[in-house]
Amino acid sequence: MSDAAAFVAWLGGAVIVLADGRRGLAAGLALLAAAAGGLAWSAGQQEGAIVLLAGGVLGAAIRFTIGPEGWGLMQPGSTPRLLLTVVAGVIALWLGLAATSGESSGFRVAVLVALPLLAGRALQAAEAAVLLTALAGLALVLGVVSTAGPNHVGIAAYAVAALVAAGASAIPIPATPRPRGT
Amino acid sequence: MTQLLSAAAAETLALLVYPGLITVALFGLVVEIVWSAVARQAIGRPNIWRRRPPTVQVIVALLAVLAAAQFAAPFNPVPPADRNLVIAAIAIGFTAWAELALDPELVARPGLVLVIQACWLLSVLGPAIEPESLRPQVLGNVLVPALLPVKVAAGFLYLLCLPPLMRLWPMAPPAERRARPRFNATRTVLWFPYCGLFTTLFFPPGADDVAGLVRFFGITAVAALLCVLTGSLLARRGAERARGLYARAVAPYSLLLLGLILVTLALTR
Amino acid sequence: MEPELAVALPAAGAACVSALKPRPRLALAAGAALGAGGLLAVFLSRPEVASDQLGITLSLSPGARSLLIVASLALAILVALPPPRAERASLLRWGLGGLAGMTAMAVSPNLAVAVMALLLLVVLQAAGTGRRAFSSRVRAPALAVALLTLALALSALTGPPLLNRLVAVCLVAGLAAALGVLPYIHEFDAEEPTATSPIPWLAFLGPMIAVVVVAHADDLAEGAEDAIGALLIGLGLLNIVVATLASWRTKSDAAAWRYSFIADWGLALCGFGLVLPEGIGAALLVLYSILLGRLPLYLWSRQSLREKAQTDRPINFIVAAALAGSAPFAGFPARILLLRAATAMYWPLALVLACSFLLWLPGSLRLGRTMGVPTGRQLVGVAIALTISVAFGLFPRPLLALAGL
Amino acid sequence: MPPVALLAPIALPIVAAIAAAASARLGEGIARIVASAGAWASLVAIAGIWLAVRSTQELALGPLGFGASFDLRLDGVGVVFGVIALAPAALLLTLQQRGWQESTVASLAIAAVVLAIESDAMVLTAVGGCTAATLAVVQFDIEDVRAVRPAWASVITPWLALAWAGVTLQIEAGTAVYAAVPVSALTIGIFALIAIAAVLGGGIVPWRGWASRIWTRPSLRAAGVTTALLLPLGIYLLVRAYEIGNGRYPQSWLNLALAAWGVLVALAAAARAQAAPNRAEYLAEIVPGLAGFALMAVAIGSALGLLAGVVLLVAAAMLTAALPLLPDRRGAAVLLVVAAAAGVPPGLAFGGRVLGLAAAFETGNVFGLVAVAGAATWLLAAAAAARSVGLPPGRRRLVPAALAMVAAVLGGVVIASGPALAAIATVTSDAIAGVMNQPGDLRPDPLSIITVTAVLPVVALFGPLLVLGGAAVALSKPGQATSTTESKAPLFAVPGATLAATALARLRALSMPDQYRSLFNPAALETVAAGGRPMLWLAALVALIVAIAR
Repeated sequence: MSDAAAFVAWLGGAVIVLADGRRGLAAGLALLAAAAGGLAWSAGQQEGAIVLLAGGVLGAAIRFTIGPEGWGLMQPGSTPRLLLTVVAGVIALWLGLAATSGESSGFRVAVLVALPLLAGRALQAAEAAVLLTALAGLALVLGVVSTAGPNHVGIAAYAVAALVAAGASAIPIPATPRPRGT
Repeated sequence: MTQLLSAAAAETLALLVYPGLITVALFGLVVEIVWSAVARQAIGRPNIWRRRPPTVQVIVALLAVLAAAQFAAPFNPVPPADRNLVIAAIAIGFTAWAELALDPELVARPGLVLVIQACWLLSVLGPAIEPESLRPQVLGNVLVPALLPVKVAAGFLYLLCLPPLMRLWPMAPPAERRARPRFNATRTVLWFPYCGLFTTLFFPPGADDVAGLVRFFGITAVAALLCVLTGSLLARRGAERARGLYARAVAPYSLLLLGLILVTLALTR
Repeated sequence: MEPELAVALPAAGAACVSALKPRPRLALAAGAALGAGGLLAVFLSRPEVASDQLGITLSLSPGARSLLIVASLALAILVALPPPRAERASLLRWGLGGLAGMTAMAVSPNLAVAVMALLLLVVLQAAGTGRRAFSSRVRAPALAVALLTLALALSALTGPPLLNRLVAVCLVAGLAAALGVLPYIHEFDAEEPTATSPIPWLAFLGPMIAVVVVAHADDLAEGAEDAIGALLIGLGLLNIVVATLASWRTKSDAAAWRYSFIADWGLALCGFGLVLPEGIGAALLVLYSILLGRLPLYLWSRQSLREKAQTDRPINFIVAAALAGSAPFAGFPARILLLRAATAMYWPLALVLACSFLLWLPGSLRLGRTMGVPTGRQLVGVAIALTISVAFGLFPRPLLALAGL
Repeated sequence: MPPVALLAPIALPIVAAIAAAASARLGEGIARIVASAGAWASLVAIAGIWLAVRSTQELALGPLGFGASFDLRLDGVGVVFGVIALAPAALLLTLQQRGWQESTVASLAIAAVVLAIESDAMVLTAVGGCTAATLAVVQFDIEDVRAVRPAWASVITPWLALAWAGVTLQIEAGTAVYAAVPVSALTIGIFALIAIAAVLGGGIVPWRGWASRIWTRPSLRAAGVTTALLLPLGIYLLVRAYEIGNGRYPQSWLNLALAAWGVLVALAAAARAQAAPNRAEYLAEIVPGLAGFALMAVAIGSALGLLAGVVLLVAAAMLTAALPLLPDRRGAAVLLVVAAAAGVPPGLAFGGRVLGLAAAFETGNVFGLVAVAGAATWLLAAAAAARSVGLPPGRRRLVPAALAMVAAVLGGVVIASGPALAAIATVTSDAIAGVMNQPGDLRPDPLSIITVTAVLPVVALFGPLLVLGGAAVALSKPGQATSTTESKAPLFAVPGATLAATALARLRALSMPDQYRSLFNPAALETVAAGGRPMLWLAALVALIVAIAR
């Protein structure tokens, strides 16, 4: 299950990277939520999985209503982003399967692919909705990561991650700033 | 208290009478007259009894007697342990600058005088480095073979420096407009300090008897006459030659003496 | 229950102030009361006591507790003596929100939850209206969250020794990105309101982020502690040199103030990098002086910065001395502790630090002049800040004892 | 006397400063009176505490939190240096008109210096010294922000060095308490830091540093107080170093190097003085010259040298108080102060220099050469002093006749104090014995100063000389004052001075060639570094990874 979740995580991340419209962003976030839930479930955290999925889906639903119109997938000029998704996927596969061990292989690949994609999107994007979606995605990944490590705190961490993911999608997009000098 | 009073009385006697003020004045008067004869300058009439002496002469005289009180002269009432070479050297050194401060128009080429004074100071204090003592009579007594080269070289440098320091060189001060310089009262009080210090530093002190006294004043007088002789030679050679001698010969020679002192230090350690 | 209240009460206070915006006095009173409650809860949350009311164990470390108390004190001073043209309610709202986030980070049982709180703070600050583009306000903090998350992820994996060093790099780079120090300096607009500018990351939230990240660093990067120390010291020196020079030479006075915060952070990073207690103490003293000295002075200088006023009054020179970390102000004992830790570890580093301390002087003189001629509340505020700085400059022991040092 | 009384000398000036600031509304005069009262009270407190017990008093108030404890200790050395620093500062605070802000800051500086002197450990001394230095800079800027003042870095650096020395001692010896540091802990490195703090903190440098330049300011209020406070503090550190080293420095060549440095400082000051274009420029070199001699004497490493250093510091303190009170016009006050500084017999400066040179000769070896150089420097300083009498004033400051009289009295006192040398030696003998473990080269005597090889009958010789000199000068006829409208030519040109000036000018004129400007454009670099560019961030991340992976 974790391997499938890893693929879904890459897919969700890739969609967030490639989408400029609210529908595409919402879809990407939903996919990421599903992957996060799957990873949590495979780690034996069923309640956590449900909470993460709920938070992510709620965030995706909110994003579906806020942001630029349409899907905005693969807009002209998005070739570098497409390359990023492929390269990130390949590198994550190599790192997750060949260079590291510990936890499940799905967890390793999913985290190592989702983080660069979301971080890259956050660094590259100019649109607030896209940035907030990337942040929401990061919250979900954080939720997944919080189960690993020495002293994880169970469902509470998932709940906080879910809240942050939903909250990040829910905050109103601030008005575009005045141009400088006025 | 008695000790203080007796010591103060001895110092006062040394300052005012012997080897202080009166000795300084008498010796200086004699030598200055000799110099006047040699240099064919007008002796004039230093009628010091009729008017108050100028401050500059008073201060120079005070410095001179302070220096003279430190000499290893026979019958000097100042106890040998109480005499100090630095006091003597600095007091004499100050005399030139007292003139510059109070009567600047009487000082010729102060820059060159400063250089010569530095050379003179090296000749005075240089021999005191190795013996590690500032008692003039101790330095006069030094006859250790290892230290003699420095002592002899320093003595020669001392004599070389005397004429300019005594203003016996042919450099006319700014205010001197007369062709024949007149009797110089300030210089009169400097003859004994400069020449007496030479005797004190470079000759073993004599005993407190007449022979010692004669010996001390004899050597001092010879030093003064040597100075007069050098001064007259310089006068004949002219100002340019004199300046060249002191700028190009005496200064390097003093560096040589410095090197000699360093070598002696290294050898005796 | 205290840690939960320490988070909840300031958060509720911030919410109250926002909700009661039409009635500023009531908003102020409610916010102040809830904030005071939060501070009381922080006081009562003794380090040795952990709370498990929500199924999650919360506790405050001594260092974080002392920082929260100092930050609350700084906020109280600023709200009591607000800078010209600043609304008390707005200051209180942002301050309490920040305090709630800081407390949440401080009480978090692990770094993941702390980073979630950080992410929440990023989102909340981004929600404000600033002059910079939304993306430029969010980018660097988002990178910080991503890097810290990556550090958490990598620490959960096993692999070659390089993996631990990568964790160290991600932690330090994430911390630098969150703070906005070199090489991750946030974009800065002199005209932007302070709350939505990079200043809160440097001067209010940053200290807590640093304390929390450094506290968890050793667990996460086991075996790479030396790498963390080296990275912190390296970045610290880089920030000291570049930021002090920039604070002196940059064109804009407001930017000069921002660089001066970064320069102080250079000292703090060096202190954290020198893992000895003296180094940590030095870093904490620097952070206290940022919170109680540099931040309030910056806010009180904003008006004269707008008016481009440059004065050479005594108060300007005394402020300059305080900003330069000269004795008897709080920066000096911090520098002494730093010298001591560096000497104990590697004396050439102490030499470099001692020389670098002089770089504060020209920039501080410039910043002191930008204070203008403080009058009224501003003058009282400056006097209080200087008095506190002198008090802790001569006798920092109570603060260090509060931090368990 | 309860130990808590040790707080009084520090607290009184602080209270005075607060009172002066509070009384600002009542007028500048009130603030000045309050501040000067605080300074005098501090001085009286130090003297009173010492006279009451005549032994070291200690007060431990516990750790401060940065490795230093608030532990105070007043011993003989502390008393001597406290009095030397406070007396001129208090006098100037009393006599000079100054605003309430200056009075307040000066009082705080006095408190800081007393703290530095009373501190029983090095780190707290560094805190006090750094505070005093900072307040000195503030004073200068309050007085006249456009006039030349010490570079802040130059007055802070020494105290950072001292703090570093202190923390190093704490690490290596477990303590930085002067009286408790093991002798072996005073390594060459630590001593070098202390020496740097001493020479830079006191402004005892051969180049034209702040200690000389501040005297050329249009107003001399801050200059007087700052010099009075910081110069003794610098020398004080070297004396404490003897206490740490049980009467010795780690290596004897360090004594020699410091003594040579002192002579170099005095020589450079004298060289600048003999070329001064006006009297103000000459007067600016008086204190640095004396400081150089004091450093030479203290560094020799014998009790006699230490006594000479203290005597020279006393002379420097009195002249520091006199210099700001001097009028422009040539007169008795100027002549007396200049003569006193030049070291005419039988003055304090004369006696101090004679003792210093005697100490160097008695120490022997290469120190003798240092002594010869010192004597030559002394004569050069005398020549410069003589030349200065005819120089134009160089500044236009109105000084009340009463203050000029005070300056004249101070100059006269310095000249007439020669016979008091034995008394000074007796008073300071305990202090010197407290830090030097071989005081055998100086035996206390009420009438003379008895050294290893000689006796200086200060009362018997200088007393009659003073009486005779005074009477003779009074009866003499003053010469005509020479014209001072045009400056006199320097006695000599300092070798290499022109070359150094040209090199410095060229260095200052250095700029990046235009064609390379684009390579190093700070503004452009700032734009790149602070522009929030993600690519730069990623590059930095890669660089960090590469750096840490190696």
